Amino acid sequence: MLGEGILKGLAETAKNFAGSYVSKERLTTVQYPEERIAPIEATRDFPFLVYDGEDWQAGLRCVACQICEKECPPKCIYIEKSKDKKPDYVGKPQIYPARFDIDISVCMSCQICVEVCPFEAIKMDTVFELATEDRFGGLLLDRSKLAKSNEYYHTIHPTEAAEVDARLAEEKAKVEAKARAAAEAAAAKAAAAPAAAAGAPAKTEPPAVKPAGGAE
Amino acid sequence: MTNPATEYAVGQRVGDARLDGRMVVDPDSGTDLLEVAMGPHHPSTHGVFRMDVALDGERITRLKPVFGYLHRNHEKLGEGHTYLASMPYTDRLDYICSLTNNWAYALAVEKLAGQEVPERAEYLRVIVGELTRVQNHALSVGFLIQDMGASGTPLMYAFREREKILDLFEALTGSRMMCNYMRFGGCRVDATSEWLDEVRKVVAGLPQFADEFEQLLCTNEILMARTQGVGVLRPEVAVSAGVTGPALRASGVIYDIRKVDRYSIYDRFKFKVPLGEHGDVYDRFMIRLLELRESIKILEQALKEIPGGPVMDPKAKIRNFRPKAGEAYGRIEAPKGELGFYLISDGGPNPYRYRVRPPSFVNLTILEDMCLGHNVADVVLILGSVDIVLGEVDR
Amino acid sequence: MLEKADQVFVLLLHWLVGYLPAAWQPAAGVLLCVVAIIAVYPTLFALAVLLERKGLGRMQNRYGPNRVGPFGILQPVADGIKSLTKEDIVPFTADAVVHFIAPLVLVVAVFMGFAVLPMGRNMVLVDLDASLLFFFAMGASTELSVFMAGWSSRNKYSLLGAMRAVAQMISYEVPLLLSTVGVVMITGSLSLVDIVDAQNRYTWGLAHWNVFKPWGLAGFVMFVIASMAETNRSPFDLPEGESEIVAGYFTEYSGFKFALFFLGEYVGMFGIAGLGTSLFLGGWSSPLAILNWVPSWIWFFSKVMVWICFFIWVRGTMPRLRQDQLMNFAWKFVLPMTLLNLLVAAEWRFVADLWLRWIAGMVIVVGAYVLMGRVGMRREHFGPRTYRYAE
Amino acid sequence: MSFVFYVLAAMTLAGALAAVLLKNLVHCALSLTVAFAGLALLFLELGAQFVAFVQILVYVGAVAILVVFAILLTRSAETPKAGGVFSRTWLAGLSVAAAVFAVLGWAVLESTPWLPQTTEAPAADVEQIGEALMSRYVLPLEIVALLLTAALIGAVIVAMHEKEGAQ
Amino acid sequence: MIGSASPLAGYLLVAALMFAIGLAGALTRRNAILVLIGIELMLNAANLNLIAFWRYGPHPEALTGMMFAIFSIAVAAAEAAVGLGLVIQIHRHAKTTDVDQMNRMKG
Amino acid sequence: MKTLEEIQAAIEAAVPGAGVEILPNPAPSGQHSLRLKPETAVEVAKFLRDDEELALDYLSNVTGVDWPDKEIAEKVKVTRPVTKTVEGVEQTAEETVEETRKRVEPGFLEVVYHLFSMARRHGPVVLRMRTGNRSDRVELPSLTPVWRSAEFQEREVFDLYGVVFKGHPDLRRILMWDGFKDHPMRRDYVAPDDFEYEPTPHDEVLARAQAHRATQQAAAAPQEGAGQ
Repeated sequence: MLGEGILKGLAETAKNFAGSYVSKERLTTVQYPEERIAPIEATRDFPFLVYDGEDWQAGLRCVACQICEKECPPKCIYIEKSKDKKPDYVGKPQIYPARFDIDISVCMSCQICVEVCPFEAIKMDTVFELATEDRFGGLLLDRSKLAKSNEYYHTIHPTEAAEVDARLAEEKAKVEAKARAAAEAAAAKAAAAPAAAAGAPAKTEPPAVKPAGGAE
Repeated sequence: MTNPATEYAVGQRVGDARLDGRMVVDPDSGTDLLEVAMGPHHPSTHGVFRMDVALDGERITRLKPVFGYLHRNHEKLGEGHTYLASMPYTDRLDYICSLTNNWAYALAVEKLAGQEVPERAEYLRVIVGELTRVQNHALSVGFLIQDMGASGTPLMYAFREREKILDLFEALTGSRMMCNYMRFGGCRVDATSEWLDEVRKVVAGLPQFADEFEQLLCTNEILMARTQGVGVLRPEVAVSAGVTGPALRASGVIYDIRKVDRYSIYDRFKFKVPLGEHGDVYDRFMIRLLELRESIKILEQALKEIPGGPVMDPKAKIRNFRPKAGEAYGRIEAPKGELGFYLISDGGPNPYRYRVRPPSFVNLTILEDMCLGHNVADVVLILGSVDIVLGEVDR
Repeated sequence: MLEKADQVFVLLLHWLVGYLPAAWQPAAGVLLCVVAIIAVYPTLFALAVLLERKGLGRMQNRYGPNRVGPFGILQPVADGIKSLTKEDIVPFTADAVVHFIAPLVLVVAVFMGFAVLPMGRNMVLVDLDASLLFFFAMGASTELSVFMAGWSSRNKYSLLGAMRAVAQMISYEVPLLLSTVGVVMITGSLSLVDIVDAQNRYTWGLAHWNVFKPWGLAGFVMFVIASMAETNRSPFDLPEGESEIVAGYFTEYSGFKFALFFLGEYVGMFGIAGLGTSLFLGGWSSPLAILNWVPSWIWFFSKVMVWICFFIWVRGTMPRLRQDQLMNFAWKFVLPMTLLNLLVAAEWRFVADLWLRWIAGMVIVVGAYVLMGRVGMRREHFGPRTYRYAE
Repeated sequence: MSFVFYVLAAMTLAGALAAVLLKNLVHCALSLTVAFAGLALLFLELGAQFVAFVQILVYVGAVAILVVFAILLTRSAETPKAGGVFSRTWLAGLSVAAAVFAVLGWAVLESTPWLPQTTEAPAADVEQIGEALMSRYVLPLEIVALLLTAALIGAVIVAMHEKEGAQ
Repeated sequence: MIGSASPLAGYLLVAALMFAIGLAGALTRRNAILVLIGIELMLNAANLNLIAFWRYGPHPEALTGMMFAIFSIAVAAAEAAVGLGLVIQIHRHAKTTDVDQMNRMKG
Repeated sequence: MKTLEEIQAAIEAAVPGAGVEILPNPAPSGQHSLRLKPETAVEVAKFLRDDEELALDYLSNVTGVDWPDKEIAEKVKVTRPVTKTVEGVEQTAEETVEETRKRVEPGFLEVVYHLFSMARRHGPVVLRMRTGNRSDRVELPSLTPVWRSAEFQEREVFDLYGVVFKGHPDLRRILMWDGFKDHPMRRDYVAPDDFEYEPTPHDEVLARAQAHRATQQAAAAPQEGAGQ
């Protein structure tokens, strides 16, 4: 009969109207600034640089190998190598980025830099409240803005960070074992040299970087 | 083939493809023609799309689609980037279904390089691909009804469901829309069992959504009057014009690449292909709803059967990926139709030629034929029922 | 006391006017009434817009506006300030004078209609002999403003919208008028005051509203349909069909002129709702005799608001019709139904037997509705379909 | 002769003048509605309430819209082409009109003393009009009804497309 | 002068003037639609006369003038509908609404 | 489905003098292609579409490929007469010398068609056509009259590569605007110097940005002078 479908539709909207007052399933809106949804662990938006220890400049894992710069699809990473070297987490002297800029107005959050990085130095952040008044400068993040502690990494991506730490520890152990073996061999041979160059940066307390936005 | 009668018969040919199937409209009916440029800033052109329309009263006598406003030379970018770096760009083709775009590209590269994909990765691909199809169909139907003037109610319901699916995508891939999830030889990350449980929960809720949607719309007299007999696309014309996806099946042609190519692991699932009879807007609308239900079935099966194991082929290379010289065309049944990637390799790190065969773009070929003789109001509907995304049309 | 509450506005008016010299009293009374109308309805308009946005939101599983003031009740104020302070843009090629006059004509014509609506016991501005006719005459003038707006904008969408609007309003004016004729026939008066008075009677405590009778019910349904079309409400909102012709005849309006159109449209809705209430829903009378203590004006306004809520509900549900379908619906369905309804009204008037006239009336109305619906759907070739699957 | 009368008369005549003098056809049509509305108000002033409302309903609500529609449907003729808006024989037309007005005006002014001077408004409520229409004037009413039907059908047929299926 | 005279004379003069304006318009304008507008004005002028005579006439209770006016309005509406229909049809045929160019009976 | 060789034979049988040759594809995909001669392409296409057994009714993909002129340096052994003076006596002897020769292999534009059959559900059959060169002999027959789906895609190839399709009903630019001159997908296309300021320009982008800024300043300077 004419009008049947219309009445059915009216019933459906009435159901939803009433339902939106009682059922959380229907009214899924989250009132953003006051309410926030629980952060999803896998979320990614823009990259940041991980550092170990307290001093971000000393602890930066990045060795300025420029692989991410080359692989970045929109070419938003800009790296300048340093002239000198500093020891990395296993104590091997490495060059470090004298300049490391990411233009997040260009970045498309594809995570390819993370995938190609052999040093676990660049990871994806979850901060999304990045509005700025300066269109160019404000969205061009330099080293100091990009550097975030490993603890921060643990708070936003705990599972992934744990895996990374395990991998790094394994690597470090391997290196240390090698060094020790070498040292022992050397000690056995010359019986002189002191053991190990293990100035390893243990997990001291770095400055707590506040997990901004979305973490609550 | 349950219904041989509706199968597109061999020998049924379109003579002069250009003229056949075109409704002849008398341009000189006495009153003056009104030339209107619908778009690029028009509420229902689904992006920056323009139709140069000549109207006799409100009847369409000529319609020329004009696009390219969003053209960013995607293919040129592809030729300038490595194989891997093009993957995130495919997300931005049909920005509603980034995962199926990933899939099509990954499939083409795998064909080019002869790579294998682990079983679990195939299952994950099917799961995310069908979730993508569900949300695309829900959304496109919502937009269609929105174009019909329904103050947004069905669209909002569609968005409500899509939200849940996008949350799943975010939990798996890290991003809601630009997923960049698949890799040549598998998927980027593995799904946890909690994620799969979440998917099961969402999938269990989908049939109820489909029921509500049907209750709200399918028998609505206004909707039926508006859509039935409007924008008829005859099967011969549809085949000749290369229309694919739900629009083709709404015209009664059995052609679903999931069934034809049996790519990935689609031969393991039991699902049916709904067919329309009239090829009008209502059929295209209904076929989407029915396909949505079939996708739910596939999802249920895939979630039940998903095996363990790795998600990446251990032999696959992420960096310095250089396939041997040669070419390949890989295609999948994307929610909007056949999405193909044609790649030519010269042995270098970048593809020598990187071509996207977007379904929306080819489906638009026939737009004028479907619209002629109809009203302005119908044009909007017909365009909505073709379901285009300008990111894909313009590339 | 209750009597006082019922007549509070009338008494207030008398009290205010009483301070003036006798010669000025009639004019001042009218002026005060006009001021009251002009104050009350825009307020109601603001309320209705908020209600619409919130109601639609809830139907669509959203919150709706909830940021300005508690529960968003100050949203209309914010909207008003916004539209007042917005730049008023007149297209370069537009006919500036006509472009300017159009919204004024609409608002004036729409407000004129309220002169004859009885909004409560003794609450009517002028009790004209032919008040129904007056209302329709004013309603007819709104078409002109719509046309002026569409034509003067020099925009093709505006022109299309205006053409659609005018065609639609003319077409639906006929069934709108005819659906009220049944009431006029039974009541024997064109005066809305008389019509409401005639309904203000009770049998077994139940009011004699026209809608409770077969001809009244049919007339009511047709009136609701035609009134939706007349006020350009969904699903008959083709003139502003935003998905097709951007915004129809007021595409090129901005700022306060746009707000005036908006106002005119909603106030027109109130007018039609008030008319329908007076004609079919007993105007200011209460549905049950025991509820007679509730002031009459509360009844009137609550009925009008319920009517508006129904419009909102429908808007939240329906897609829009197409131009030719709209016309077909008007001329091939609503018009014949209203004509048939005249027959039912005549039958009601002249058949004395209580049961017989009920049965005959219902049979004609329902039978005709079912039959015409069937025939209409078959003629337009639409209906539910079944689908086949391939493996 | 009240002040109201002068205002209304001026409005009506200005509308009428504008309707025949303006260049833009749509402006003409809109001025015509002003004239119609002024006339309706004059009717009201004369105490013919019913006729005034009918005047607005029919002329403002229908005829003016019809005119406007016709103008839009013949849109190519909306803007005057070369040759001006007035006919070649405009002088003759104008003189005929002037002559007619002279004769009418002369007749009215000459007969002023014989014209009645009654000032109390006769009552003419809707009920009386209805009764008159249904009794004394029932034949003209039926004829008008027939005429309207015929005109309706005729207008539809005239304006209809020759071809089948078009509106 | 008029003010001192009968009020009827005023109405009659207004009607006469309106009639003359309508006539002038109908006779001088080129556009067929404007010719129709002129005719409408003339009919309206007649209506004003009818109502004025009813109001000031000897037998207002007979309603004769008013009845005439009502019928006249009905007829005028019919006339407008048919006339405009004709104009549209002619425009379709001859692509003009200029009465000066409508000099042939055959399209 | 028939093998490509069988299809070739069938075409030769149906369209005499078709001159179809098979181009092998070394990739694992194994999608070898048929190269059509432009003169007979439409006829062959019609045959492919209408043949009962092939029934390639669905043209999925049309695309262009640009093969620019290649400079090939190859080492060639050349024997040439050498006049030597041996012991005061002039002798003419043949000597084989290896020398590097450069030759330019002329480039061409290629159009690739991917065909499938909806009726028989097989495919793809890949067709290719090549233009004479990349500048003036760029005409190819349009296959739009055979498969409607080629309409927009051939327009795109025309727009981006500059292949002119004879017999195309509506050959206009499709993605670029009408006033655009070049064909951006050609490999020697140089992007115009019109990019906007980027905060992180580096390497070649930086060089281009600086050049761009210099040209802009140069363009702005005389105008300012004229304005005063």
